[in-house]
Amino acid sequence: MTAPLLDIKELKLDVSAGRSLLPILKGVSFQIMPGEAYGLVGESGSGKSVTSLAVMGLLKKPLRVSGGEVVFKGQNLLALPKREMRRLRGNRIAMIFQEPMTALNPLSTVGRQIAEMFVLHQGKDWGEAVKLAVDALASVRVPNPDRRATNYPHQMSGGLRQRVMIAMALACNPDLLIADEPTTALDVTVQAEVLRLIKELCAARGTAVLFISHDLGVIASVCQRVGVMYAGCLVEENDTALLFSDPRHEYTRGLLGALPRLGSRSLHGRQRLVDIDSIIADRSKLTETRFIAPRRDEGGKP
Amino acid sequence: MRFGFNFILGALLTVLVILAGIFAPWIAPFDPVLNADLMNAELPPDATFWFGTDAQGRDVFTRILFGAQISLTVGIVSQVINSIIGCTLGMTAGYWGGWWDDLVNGLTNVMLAIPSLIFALAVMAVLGPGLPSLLIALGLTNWSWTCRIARSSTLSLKSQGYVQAAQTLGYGDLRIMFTQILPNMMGPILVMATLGMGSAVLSEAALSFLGLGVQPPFPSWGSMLTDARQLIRTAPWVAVFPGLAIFLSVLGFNLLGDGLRDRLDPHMRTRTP
Amino acid sequence: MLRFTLRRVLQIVPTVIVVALLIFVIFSVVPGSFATSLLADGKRTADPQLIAHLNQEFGLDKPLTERFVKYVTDLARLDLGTSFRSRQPVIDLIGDRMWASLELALAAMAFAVVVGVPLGFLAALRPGSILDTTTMIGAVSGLSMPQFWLGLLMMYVFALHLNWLPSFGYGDGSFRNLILPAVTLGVTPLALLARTTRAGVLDVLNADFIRTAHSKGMSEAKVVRWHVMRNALVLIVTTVGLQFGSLIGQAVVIEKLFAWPGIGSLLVDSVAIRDIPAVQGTILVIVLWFLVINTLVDVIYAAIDPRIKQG
Amino acid sequence: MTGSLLQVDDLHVRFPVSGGGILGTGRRTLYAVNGISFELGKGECLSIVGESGCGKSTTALSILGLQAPTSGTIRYRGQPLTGPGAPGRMQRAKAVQMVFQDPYASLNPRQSIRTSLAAPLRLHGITTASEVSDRIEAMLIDVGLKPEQASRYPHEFSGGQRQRIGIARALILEPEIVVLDEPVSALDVSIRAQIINLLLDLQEKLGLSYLMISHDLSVVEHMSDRVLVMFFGQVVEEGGWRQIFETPAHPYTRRLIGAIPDPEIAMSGQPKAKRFHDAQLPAGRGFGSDGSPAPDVFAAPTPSELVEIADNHRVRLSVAA
Amino acid sequence: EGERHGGTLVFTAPYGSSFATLDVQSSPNTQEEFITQAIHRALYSWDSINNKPVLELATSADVSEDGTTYTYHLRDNAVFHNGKPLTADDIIYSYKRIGNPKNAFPGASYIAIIKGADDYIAGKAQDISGLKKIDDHTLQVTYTGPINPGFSLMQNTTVIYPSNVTDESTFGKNPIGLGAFAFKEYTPGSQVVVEKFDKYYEKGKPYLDRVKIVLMGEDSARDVAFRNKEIDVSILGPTQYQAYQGEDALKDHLLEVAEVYTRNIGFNPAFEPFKDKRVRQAINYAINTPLIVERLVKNKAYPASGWLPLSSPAFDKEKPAYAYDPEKAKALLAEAGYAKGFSFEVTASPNESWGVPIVEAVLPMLQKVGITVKPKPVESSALGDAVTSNNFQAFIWSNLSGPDPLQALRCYYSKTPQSACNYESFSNADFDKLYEAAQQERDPAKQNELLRQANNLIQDEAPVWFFNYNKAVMAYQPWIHGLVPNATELAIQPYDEIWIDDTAPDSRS
Ligand SMILES: Nc1ncnc2c1ncn2[C@@H]1O[C@H](COP(=O)(O)OP(=O)(O)OP(=O)(O)O)[C@@H](O)[C@H]1O
Ligand SMILES: Nc1ncnc2c1ncn2[C@@H]1O[C@H](COP(=O)(O)OP(=O)(O)OP(=O)(O)O)[C@@H](O)[C@H]1O
Ligand SMILES: [Mg+2]
Ligand SMILES: [Mg+2]
Repeated sequence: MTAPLLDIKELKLDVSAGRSLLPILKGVSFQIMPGEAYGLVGESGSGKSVTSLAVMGLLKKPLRVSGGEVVFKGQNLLALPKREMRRLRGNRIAMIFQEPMTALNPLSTVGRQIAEMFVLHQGKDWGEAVKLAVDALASVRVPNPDRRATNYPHQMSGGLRQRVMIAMALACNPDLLIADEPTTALDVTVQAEVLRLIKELCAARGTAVLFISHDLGVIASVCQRVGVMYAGCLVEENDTALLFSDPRHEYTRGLLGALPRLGSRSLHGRQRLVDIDSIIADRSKLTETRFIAPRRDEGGKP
Repeated sequence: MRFGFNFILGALLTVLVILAGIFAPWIAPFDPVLNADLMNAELPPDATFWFGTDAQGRDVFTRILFGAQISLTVGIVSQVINSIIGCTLGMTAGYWGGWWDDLVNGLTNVMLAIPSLIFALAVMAVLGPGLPSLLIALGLTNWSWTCRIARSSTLSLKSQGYVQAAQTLGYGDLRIMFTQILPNMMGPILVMATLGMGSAVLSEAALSFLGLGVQPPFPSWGSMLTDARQLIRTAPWVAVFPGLAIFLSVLGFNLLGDGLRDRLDPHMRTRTP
Repeated sequence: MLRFTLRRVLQIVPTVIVVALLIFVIFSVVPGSFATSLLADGKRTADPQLIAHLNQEFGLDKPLTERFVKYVTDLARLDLGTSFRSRQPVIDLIGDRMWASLELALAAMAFAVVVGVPLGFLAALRPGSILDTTTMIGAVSGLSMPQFWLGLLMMYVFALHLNWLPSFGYGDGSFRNLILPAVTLGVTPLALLARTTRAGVLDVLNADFIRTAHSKGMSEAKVVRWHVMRNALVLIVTTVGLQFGSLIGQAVVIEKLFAWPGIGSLLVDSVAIRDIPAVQGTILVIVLWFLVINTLVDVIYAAIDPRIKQG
Repeated sequence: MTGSLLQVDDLHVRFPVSGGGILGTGRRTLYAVNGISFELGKGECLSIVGESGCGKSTTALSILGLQAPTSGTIRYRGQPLTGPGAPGRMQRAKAVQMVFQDPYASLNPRQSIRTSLAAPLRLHGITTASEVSDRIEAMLIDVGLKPEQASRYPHEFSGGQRQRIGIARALILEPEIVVLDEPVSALDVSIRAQIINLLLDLQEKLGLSYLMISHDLSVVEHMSDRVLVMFFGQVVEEGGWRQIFETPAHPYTRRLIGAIPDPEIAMSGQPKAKRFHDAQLPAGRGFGSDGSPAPDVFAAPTPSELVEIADNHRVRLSVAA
Repeated sequence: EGERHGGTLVFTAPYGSSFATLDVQSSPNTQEEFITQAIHRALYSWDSINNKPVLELATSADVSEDGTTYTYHLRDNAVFHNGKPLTADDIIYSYKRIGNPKNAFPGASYIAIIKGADDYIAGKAQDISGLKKIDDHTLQVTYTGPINPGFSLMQNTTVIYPSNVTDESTFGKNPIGLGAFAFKEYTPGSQVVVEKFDKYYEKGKPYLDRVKIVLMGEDSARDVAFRNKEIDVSILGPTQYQAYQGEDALKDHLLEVAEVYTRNIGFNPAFEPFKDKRVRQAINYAINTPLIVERLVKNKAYPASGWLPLSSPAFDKEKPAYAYDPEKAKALLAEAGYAKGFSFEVTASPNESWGVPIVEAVLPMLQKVGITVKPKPVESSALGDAVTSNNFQAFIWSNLSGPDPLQALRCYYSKTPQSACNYESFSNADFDKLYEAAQQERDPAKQNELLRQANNLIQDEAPVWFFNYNKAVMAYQPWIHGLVPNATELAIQPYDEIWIDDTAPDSRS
């Protein structure tokens, strides 16, 4: 069995509110294998985003890691000096965010914002970096990349902006791409294109993906393995197909039943949707049981 | 901690001014106007005259207490006028849009372009010195910022579901403005008004300096300070206490306003001067 | 860009027209007249003939409508009229004083920018630090002090006690004379700038794209240089513009106190003696100045922020 | 279908947009809605789908009277809701109500739930205190809330509960038609089902007609009787839910449905077989556009018409190039 | 006594923050007198020592029998700054310019004492018939009556300009006069610099090389500047007067003079209570004037006993002022039917010496006799308007009451219109008789006696509350010499008499 690319061990996170500490993550562990696409689902506020930010080392003030390890390629990121961490960030671990509009600097051309990656991590000068940025834009299939590179974010549509984010994230061929709800703000048709892009590019480059979403459909179409989070705990983890066909945790089951599935009405007629609260007796007990399925050896390709 | 130290300090100072103003007639040891005995002129602070006496032999402490009434009146009334004008124009402009909006915008731009002190100066020149003119002058001067805030708040509130819901439920425009929009933009307006109270007190002082403020015998802090500036070497207490009163009360209003802003509308920080 | 600039410049026109009308209306009902104001100092006895004569000469005996028509037609020819008091064209009076005003405004603004912006910036980068707290307390205090009071204190401290600087006046236009009034005048914009810069930088620092920048592995210094500065600049420029634009008007008190020969004191003096053409002309120039500065700011703004030109 | 309750006929909405010209006073026209016609029957749920900015909300707002249409007529039970003889807000309020997308923005944070619900009743002449509170109580129970919660303020409720309150407010005047603009898209996945169930229950219980706007095609499929597919201000396809989801004719509709990520893929390991069969197009006709490249919103759309290709299944065709 | 040549005097003009124009003939403002003194000369000038006008540009004048025609023998050594020697033409030119109907110059009313000037000013004549050039240095002037023309022809608005300047508009920017100093430069709103004129007609004068007249209106700022030795003279307000008196370094360099202004509260007889003389007297008794002068005005004034000031030749030293006697005041009020008192408004400007602060001080005193006083604040510029339009119950003001007593008492002559200077609409047959007699009287001693009686009559009638006669105080740096106590206006000093000794700091030498 190959060593995991990212190994999160018993990650604990607190937020200090006044004098009291509020736990946000209560010991989350999971691994991502090289080249694997790993999905995190869960309801709002369950701690998906903070997990990803912890990996990036981007947690801000009231939040702080209170225990556990984030091992990336054998190094514990949490113990890494700032400078080392900066060298990894963007270069080996890259991230794309939900709102491509606000995640890009409105006053800077997209070309420059991509070029920054080459300047920062490959020591290129600006001229060269901008040329590389055009190539990067081309690689995410932006038409007219050289003209687009001189555009400002507001001159682009949401889909294009998200492509820019992807180009930026993948500029240095990172080992791990973290995507936090990258398509929530997009139209379905655009979403489909962006998802396809992420899938294909990462597969081609062997980049592992940590994909966060609360849309099970999206997760299913991208990821090989899925973790379900609830209230700061990873309550179930399994290969995607197994998770969908045989959800074992109450919450996962509720989640799957709660959504109408395309085509099911024509097959089975209109069926009443599952009301999570009606099948779960006591929400506070949800985190008491966890189902973490062992990995199958081959890992699989996205 | 929900309120910072600054906010609490601001609130304390403001409450102090308010208490001083309200209870002046009871706690002041003397009459602010009639208790003038030239034999007592310019006495330094002592057990009888806590803050000393002024050139007319009046108790400075008493006059500071009564001055709080004037300053509060100036601050509150001018800001109420400001807010009423600003809110009415801003809210209707934002809500109805169209030519009315253009008109209000134009007017706002005009008012912004005339520096407020100069506009107040002009209005005071027309109305003559005195408290009522001052209230009108300051009330007419600074509504443009309030108007802008009210307008932009209205614009954003207008697209909120509950305003649209009110429309579909059959509410009339005025009812919507008063029950749905106004209460929800009171936060920023309150902040503006609180900060405005500080600048109104300062404007009163500046206009006093230019000979156009609240006129004696009303003990306004601005005119006390203006009159006392000659005495700063010989009888510093006559100048120092009104100066401190202005400084502390304006500081109070400002800190309170800042605190409210951070609480009510953190994004306003960058929207107003 | 050119089109944007042109558009903003043309938008000044209606505002100026409305302001002109507004001040005409205000000063047509102002009590007292130039002729009777001459009696103000009690140093002469009233002379009804002279008063009538002066009123006649300045056309104050004419009906309001006639005066209005003259005012408007003169304005249309860019003629601000003739000062009652000095019998010179108002435009000359203003011209004589403009430089002193500009000098004072520029110096005050330079002081405010040079001190206020870096302080605000540093305060924002270390929120909660001692520097931040003292800067912000200082800023609120600066905003809470009557200007003439502050000026008087400065005068006593720096001119009288320390004897470092001349206390008043324009002197021979030397820089030393400029320092005290400029610093006093600069305190308010300084405080505002420090506060807005801090708030603006904090806002930028909290923006999503800063998180993106950090996620690229950028150092704090580079984030500030590459992404924070320019974005915060937009807000700083706006504040600088608003302040700079109104500074000439705000300088009234300072000019009186320090006997500074700017157009602010020209205005106050003219109001005091009801030299209406001079009052109207001065206010118009002050307003025009404000509008020009703010137009300039808008143009700079548009140059910094590509989103503006389009909207 | 028991006769149509609402008829929309050739609705056009255009927005004058400023910009352009030396002074920036030049006006351009944004063609937001271009000739939409449909009928909504009693007890029916009609959904409008389409991408962002295609004019769904504008259509809904026109029906609610919040947006004056540029031309076209809207009739409620045969009575025009637009034009000179249109009823005022008060009368309209009893006919059409709306549930908003964002449960956080749709309740006045400064009014208690009771106030929010009582004010419209009072406005509409129900003034006796007991009747008002009775109706509020009944309504709250209907939407699954406890009557004693009425004195609370919106911030004390979760998103799902707020959406229930929003629904209660829409129903308190007993309208026949309810416009649902993305009723569940802002809600967390786990509570969407509750709201969808609630809406379906209420429809059945009260005989409501829904006009639903949604991006989420699986929700649309689940709830609708009929579906309108909109594209840049026009209806490109219209039909019963089965027709649209099983035999979509317009390429845009197909793209839309095809783009929906489906968990089935994960289970079967295969993309779902496309069950769409090509529709028979009349000779000389072709589809105007499949959605790419996006047309210009500032230009009037090229002429085309809706052609009925099956019973009540229409698709937009233009003269083939 | 050791006059020394050279140096720079930094003089302050304390009354405002700008000069309106350098064309002093056209300016009705006091402020411009500061430049006039340096640059210009008029036919007469004021002798501050003897308190009377004296010939300036003429060495002598022959007066005709009836006292109306003066033949002036002009100085033959007076030269304008542009090199033109003074001739009779310059005087005729100047007076015609001042009276020119197109100009509306304030000096026109002074010129009006010359025969035929009326017609000229009204535009009915081409020339002023009373002006006749005999030769270059002899000028004959006929006046409308047997008056002393000095008071009118010494004004800054009646100074003499050269007749050879073609573009009159240059006077406003580049004044040319006969004075001891020639104009050097003007920074609008800030200062005027003048330099020694070598060809000045008085030999050995001026002493100074240069005078900087700086504008400083704000008292407290002037105080700092004076202490900081940035300026050489400063006019003091009451507070500073008191302070300077108490400081060893400063107290020996104060110049005091009783100026010819009477501060007063004028009563409008149209206001019912003021119709009664007893009420007006009661007010005079009820106010402790000496106390106000001592404590509030800090002795920078002399309590007034009547209208004419101390320095007036018609002042009666024997006549006592109203005593502070509240009981008597109450009694008088009761007699007049105001035992319960009444209330009135005093229209007042913000002036510290004769404005609202004085009303504030009066207020508690009158309250004690049952009279309620309300200050009605107006701007300085609106005060004149309110008073001359007779729109007041009472006003507080400072009024010119000298140096010519005949001129000063004209304000109580019933034929003087209210809007001119009979602000209290004073009308008293006895007074009129005395006044008319004084007008006719040619013997100065007898005239003064008549005027003294008239003045005492006014004191008894009490049309005003007699407050004080101003004491003007000027502080000067120890190295300054040659200042004179000018009772018409202390701040106006003859710059050509002033010199600086060698203790002056470098910046002045
Ligand atoms: N800066 C912060 N201060 C305090 N609490 C925070 C902060 N950021 C996040 N939290 C809390 O941490 C928890 C997890 O937040 P997180 O953003 O990771 O949720 P999420 O699973 O990403 O939700 P969503 O699906 O809405 O994005 C939430 O309860 C949130 O309230
Ligand atoms: N008040 C308005 N002024 C100008 N343009 C408008 C206005 N309202 C809507 N539009 C424009 O009309 C078009 C249709 O808008 P509409 O809100 O109906 O779209 P939508 O289909 O509801 O989109 P979404 O799914 O994003 O809600 C858009 O291009 C929009 O920009
Ligand atoms: Mg998240
Ligand atoms: Mg919409």
